[in-house]
Amino acid sequence: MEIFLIIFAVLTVASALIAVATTKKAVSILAAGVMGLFASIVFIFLAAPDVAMTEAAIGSGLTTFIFFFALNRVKSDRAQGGADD
Amino acid sequence: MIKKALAVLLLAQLCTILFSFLSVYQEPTSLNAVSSHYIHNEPKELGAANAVTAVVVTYRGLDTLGEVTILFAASVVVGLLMFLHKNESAPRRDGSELLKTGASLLFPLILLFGAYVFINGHLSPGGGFQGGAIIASALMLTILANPNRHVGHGFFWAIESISGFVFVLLGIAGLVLAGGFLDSRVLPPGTFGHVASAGLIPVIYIFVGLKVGAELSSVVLSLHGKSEGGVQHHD
Amino acid sequence: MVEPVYLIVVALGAAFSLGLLRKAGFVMHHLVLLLSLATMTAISAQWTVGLFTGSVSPAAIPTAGFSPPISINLQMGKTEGFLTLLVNLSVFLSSLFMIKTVKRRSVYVPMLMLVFASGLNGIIMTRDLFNLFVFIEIMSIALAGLIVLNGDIQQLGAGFKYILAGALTSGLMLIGIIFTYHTTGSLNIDTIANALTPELKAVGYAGLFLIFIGVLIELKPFPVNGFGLDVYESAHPAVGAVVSAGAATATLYAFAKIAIMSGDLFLELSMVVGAVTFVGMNVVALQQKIANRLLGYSSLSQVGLLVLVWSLVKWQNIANGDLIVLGLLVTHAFAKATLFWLSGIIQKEKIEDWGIIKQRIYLLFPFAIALLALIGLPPFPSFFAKWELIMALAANQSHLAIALILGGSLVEAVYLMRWFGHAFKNTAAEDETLSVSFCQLLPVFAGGLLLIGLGYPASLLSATASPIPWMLTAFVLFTFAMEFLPAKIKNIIVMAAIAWYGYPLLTTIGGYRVIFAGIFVIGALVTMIPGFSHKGNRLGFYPSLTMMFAGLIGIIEAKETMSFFFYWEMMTVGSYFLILRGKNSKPHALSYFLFSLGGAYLILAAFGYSFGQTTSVSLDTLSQVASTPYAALVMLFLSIGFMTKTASVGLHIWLPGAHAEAESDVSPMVSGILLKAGIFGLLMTFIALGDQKIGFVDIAYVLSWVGAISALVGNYLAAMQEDAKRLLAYSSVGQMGYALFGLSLMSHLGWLGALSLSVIHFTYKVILFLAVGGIVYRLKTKNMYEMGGLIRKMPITFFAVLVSIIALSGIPPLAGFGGRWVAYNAVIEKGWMLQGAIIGFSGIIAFLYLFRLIHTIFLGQLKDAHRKVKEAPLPFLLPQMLLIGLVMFLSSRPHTFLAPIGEIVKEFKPDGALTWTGPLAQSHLGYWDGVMVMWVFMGLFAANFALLFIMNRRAQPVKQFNIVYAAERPARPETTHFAYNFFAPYRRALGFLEYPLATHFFDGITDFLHAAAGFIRRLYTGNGQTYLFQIVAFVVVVFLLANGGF
Amino acid sequence: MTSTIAMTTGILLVLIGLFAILTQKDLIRIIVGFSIFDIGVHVIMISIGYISDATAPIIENLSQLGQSYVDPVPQALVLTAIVIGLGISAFMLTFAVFMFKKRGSLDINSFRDLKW
Repeated sequence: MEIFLIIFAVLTVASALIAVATTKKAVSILAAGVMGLFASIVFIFLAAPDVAMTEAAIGSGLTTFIFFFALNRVKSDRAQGGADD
Repeated sequence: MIKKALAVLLLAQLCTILFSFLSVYQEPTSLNAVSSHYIHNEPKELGAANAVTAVVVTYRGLDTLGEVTILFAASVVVGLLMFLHKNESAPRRDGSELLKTGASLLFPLILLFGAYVFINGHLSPGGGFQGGAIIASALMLTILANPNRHVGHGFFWAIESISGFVFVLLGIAGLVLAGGFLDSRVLPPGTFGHVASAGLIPVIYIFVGLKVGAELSSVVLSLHGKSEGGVQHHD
Repeated sequence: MVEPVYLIVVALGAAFSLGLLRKAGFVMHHLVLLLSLATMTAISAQWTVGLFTGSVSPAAIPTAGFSPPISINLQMGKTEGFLTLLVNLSVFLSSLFMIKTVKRRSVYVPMLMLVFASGLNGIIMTRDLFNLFVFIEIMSIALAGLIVLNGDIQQLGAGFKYILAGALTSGLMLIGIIFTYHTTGSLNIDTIANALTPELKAVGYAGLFLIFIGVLIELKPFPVNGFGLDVYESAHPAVGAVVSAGAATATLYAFAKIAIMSGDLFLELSMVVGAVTFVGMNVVALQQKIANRLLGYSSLSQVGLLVLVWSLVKWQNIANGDLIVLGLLVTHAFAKATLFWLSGIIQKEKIEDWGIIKQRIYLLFPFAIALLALIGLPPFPSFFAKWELIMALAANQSHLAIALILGGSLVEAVYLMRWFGHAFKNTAAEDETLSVSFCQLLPVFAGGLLLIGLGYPASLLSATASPIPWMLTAFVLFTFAMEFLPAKIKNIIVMAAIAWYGYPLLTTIGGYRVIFAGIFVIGALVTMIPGFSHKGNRLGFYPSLTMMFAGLIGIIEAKETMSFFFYWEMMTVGSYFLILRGKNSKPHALSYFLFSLGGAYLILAAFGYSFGQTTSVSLDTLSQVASTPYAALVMLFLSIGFMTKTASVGLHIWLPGAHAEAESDVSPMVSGILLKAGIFGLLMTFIALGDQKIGFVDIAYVLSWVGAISALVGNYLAAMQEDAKRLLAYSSVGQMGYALFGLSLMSHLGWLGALSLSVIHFTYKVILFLAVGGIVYRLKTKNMYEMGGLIRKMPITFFAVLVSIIALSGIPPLAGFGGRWVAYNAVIEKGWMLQGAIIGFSGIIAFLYLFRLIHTIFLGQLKDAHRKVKEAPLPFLLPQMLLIGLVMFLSSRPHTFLAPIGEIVKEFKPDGALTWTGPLAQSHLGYWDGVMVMWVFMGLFAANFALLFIMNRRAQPVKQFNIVYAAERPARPETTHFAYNFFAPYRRALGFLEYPLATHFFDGITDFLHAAAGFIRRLYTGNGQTYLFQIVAFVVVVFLLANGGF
Repeated sequence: MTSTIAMTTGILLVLIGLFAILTQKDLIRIIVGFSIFDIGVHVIMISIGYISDATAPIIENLSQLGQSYVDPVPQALVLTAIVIGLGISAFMLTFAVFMFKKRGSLDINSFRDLKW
């Protein structure tokens, strides 16, 4: 049992490290989202299905989407010539 | 580089604070008085199978009210910023035909799933937050598929406001008809394990779910930039 | 009683329902907003009144029908009721204030305001740790939204930094909360507090620490508060007001809850952090020129003070500690809110540009009220709170705390009053207009009135406070109400009031007080006569004047230390405003205010130590201190405190400017009358405490040197002035030096000399300032080299000056000689020959400036420009004539006032009294008959005059001629005037006296503080990430500090 | 043991997140740092409530009350905290987007309009 927990814990930390270390913003956001998923598996190990579900749906899913929306907006603004003042 | 070194140094110190707790940490072998009350008395008191839900909706209902308020405030601020910078959004490329069709097929299904999750919140894992998030995801899918489609922001505002207001009213009902603000024992606990049980808990959770879903959706819409939020407001 | 939970329910219900009313329009939005806030204010007011009157008892409100710790509970006690009332009222007023400005923000602003208000109420009422966290988050998010009302980059940046900092600290707090939950098994604050055994405190330390530091950072302690400062600077001023009055108040209470919950674990730590914040922010604020950021610095420093004071009173178990904190808190909240609202009306970024406030002159009243309340002057609640605090701290011998609190608030006064000076004296550009609406005025005046109105209940709640003679204060307030009347009528009313109040006082009050009461009351009446020469309604003059005289009369009447201090401060404030009215008096009025405030704080500390030693607040029992270890300290503090008023050398640098630049009829008041308050205080001190020693040093002996040097330096500098009023001002420094010297002799004759000098100085200094005032009134210049030959144009003034300089110089036959004779006797008797010699020598120097006064102004050639000058106006001449009559009377019958004064002094110093036989006074060194001397001198004078007249019978007046420059006009024409730099030769001998040692000393302190401010404020780089760095570093450093990790 | 592993994971995530917050220049990446930090905090919180060999606090039927459950309180708190975290993330991202609109840059060093 614990070995699986350790594996997922390591995976969580690893994806967090990737999110911090990568040079690409999109990869970073994606890695953070994946980290959320791994974390929700850790939550299941900790007998917290409610939290796991919430983390997967909100912490990982929705947050990642919102990040991408924001990133897209910035990109499209940049394409248009950026700042307006 | 100096900055990073300094950050590592500081975090090492912070680490010692956190580990100073971990070093004396002993995993509890039994529940403490408060949580054992939640586990052992809650089924009789409130009748919700999911103790977490009982805690979230009733025992710590004020936290939940506060939490939806935070989301509400966040969506208001996002709306305010959009309003201040209206007419500044750019047209976007349409999604592929396949995505569009898929999304329009999936949309009602996901909505249904979301509703299921928050209606069953008192029985199984899940509840208002998760259901709300699922609803918001459904919306996001349609946006992804049709970036230029007009989505009525006002609709979400209305749902958000009504469900928030009902949430508060249900709280007052607890105050007037039962023991205190947000007391779910306005309705009888019912048969343990059934959908229509646990007093007001499912009712409250439905509105929490609606509210969270609407708030998240309106944040998503605003960030997407096609909200037309400002245009709809008169001034 | 309405359930307190409705405070949250109403706000949230309204906020949610506004979403449905989005299209209902601006009026509807604001109607909902204001009605909900008004309802909330009413609910909390109902509870506050009920709880304070005792008609209801504190309520614990469980939610969800379960008792804590099972469910979250709220609490409504006195503190909660009062604080919710405070925050709801301030949010209500701010919302009112914003109405016009947020018209174009749709429904968002009302929604955010309501959410914000619900957060504040929740923070105050909740007793659950996690719930507290949730409400803090609500407040932060709503606030971050309110910051960006304009959506410009500054606001976005500020809001972003604020949220970054908030997210970081709330994460740390969450970890702390869960650790604490693990340790104690509960989230309920009261349950945790009860459960925390010493062992659990050790085990759960990290958790408790993280919660504590999280809330502490929410309070924005120095130096991790850059993000908070940006909020204050960039946000809409009405938002600034709710941050300062609402958010700070609620967060402070959250902090208090956490600190109580943790037992005594963090009290020392919060004391240190509070003290550092209070002092640090005040110092940094010195360099700040931007109004809103200045308010931010001031707000954060006040929050630091509150943290410091709260932890101090808990740490020392001070009985009414909560009331002290509440007094400071409520003052800060309303004063700061008022200032922010004002800043919203003024809309000027730089404090130098605030002169525009004069376009709506009435706005100066709330402005002044707010500033004075922040400094802690009477009659505001902060005054009583500060008094109580210092009494308690002194009783507990917390010297460092006293020094920090008083020193810090002195620094605060520097920038606040400098700001007022700018607003009062600077002129705005012609083309700018100040528009103001009713919705903006209402909050501003409500704030001002609340501050005044809360003073009275605060005084009742104060434990060591004595009943204050409120009659005087009430009259001061009344003068504000009659501001619309013409100046002449107000003059009559105030004079009548002083006469009506003063006459019975003079007849009933006994002892040495009657001498000063006489100077103050008669002086007030005499010096107010010139006021009749003013046209218009002289806005602001009469409230200030009444404040000063009410203060002077109040200190005479005071029976307890508190009422003495109350009126002492009132006098300072009134005289500050009077002096500030002068044309060029901005910097001088400020330095006057600061020196006076510094002196007052020393007096306050001395009273505190005296209370601590004797547990008595009566002025009569001040003498009991003499037998305690604190005798010397109390005497030293009181002496220095009062010497700031008498402007003894070293503390004199404020005087020349303040007295010289004041208006013509104000100078005689502040010079002839106000200075005597210092003498009164010194006498009171010496009577109570006698002489004391610090180590081997005799305080009185040191003071005698200070007095002697004051006399020398004052007189010398007077002789070197070109400005007639400055000359007179420096002369006062010298004269007060004599008086101080006389008092420090601690003998019958010394005191007799000092007291008689005080009386006579009053007469001639008032005459001289009025005479010079009349001349300045006519000539529009104060420079003596621009005068000359005025004897024919202004003969009455000439006569007045002649008489008074004879009286001043202490030569026979006029009254000054009597004092001098007594003084020489006293010196010889005491044997302090060296100081005595200096005093004698400075008497000779006095001739220099007196000669100059009469010679340069009245003799010599009349200037062309002055050929049509008329005699000074009657309102100026009349009081001079009255006083000349007094001088002549006192001179011809000196025993009529010396003998009674002698009797008074005998009560305290019976040895060495003079024996009077009719007009003949006898000391053991010799005798003196004033009447005889007078007659002899009259005879000699008449004989000489006759001789001169006969010899000069044939003399002819020389015709005047124009001085024509042969070549180019000199760059500085005054240098060619014979009277310019008249005593240049003496400079070679005595020039060292001009070295501005004291000025350099105080300038040095000022420069140091400003330089420190310039250096420290570089911490605030404006970079959000740097601020995050600082926060983490702060957490780590404080943790190490608390655990001796260094 | 389980809770120790989880707590260590949480603390590591907190530190990694903080490191990102303190060293990244890009606003969006700083916000990513905050998400990591948040999740770390949540993991720590849940691991505090864990009891070995206990099951999730969902009572299938009333006869099972005798068995051992994990503490539902931290889970309830984390549910709330996750949603708050999402709100704050969305909030910060919106600010970042508009700050970019105004300044044309996402570098945190370029937003120093207010200082001293």
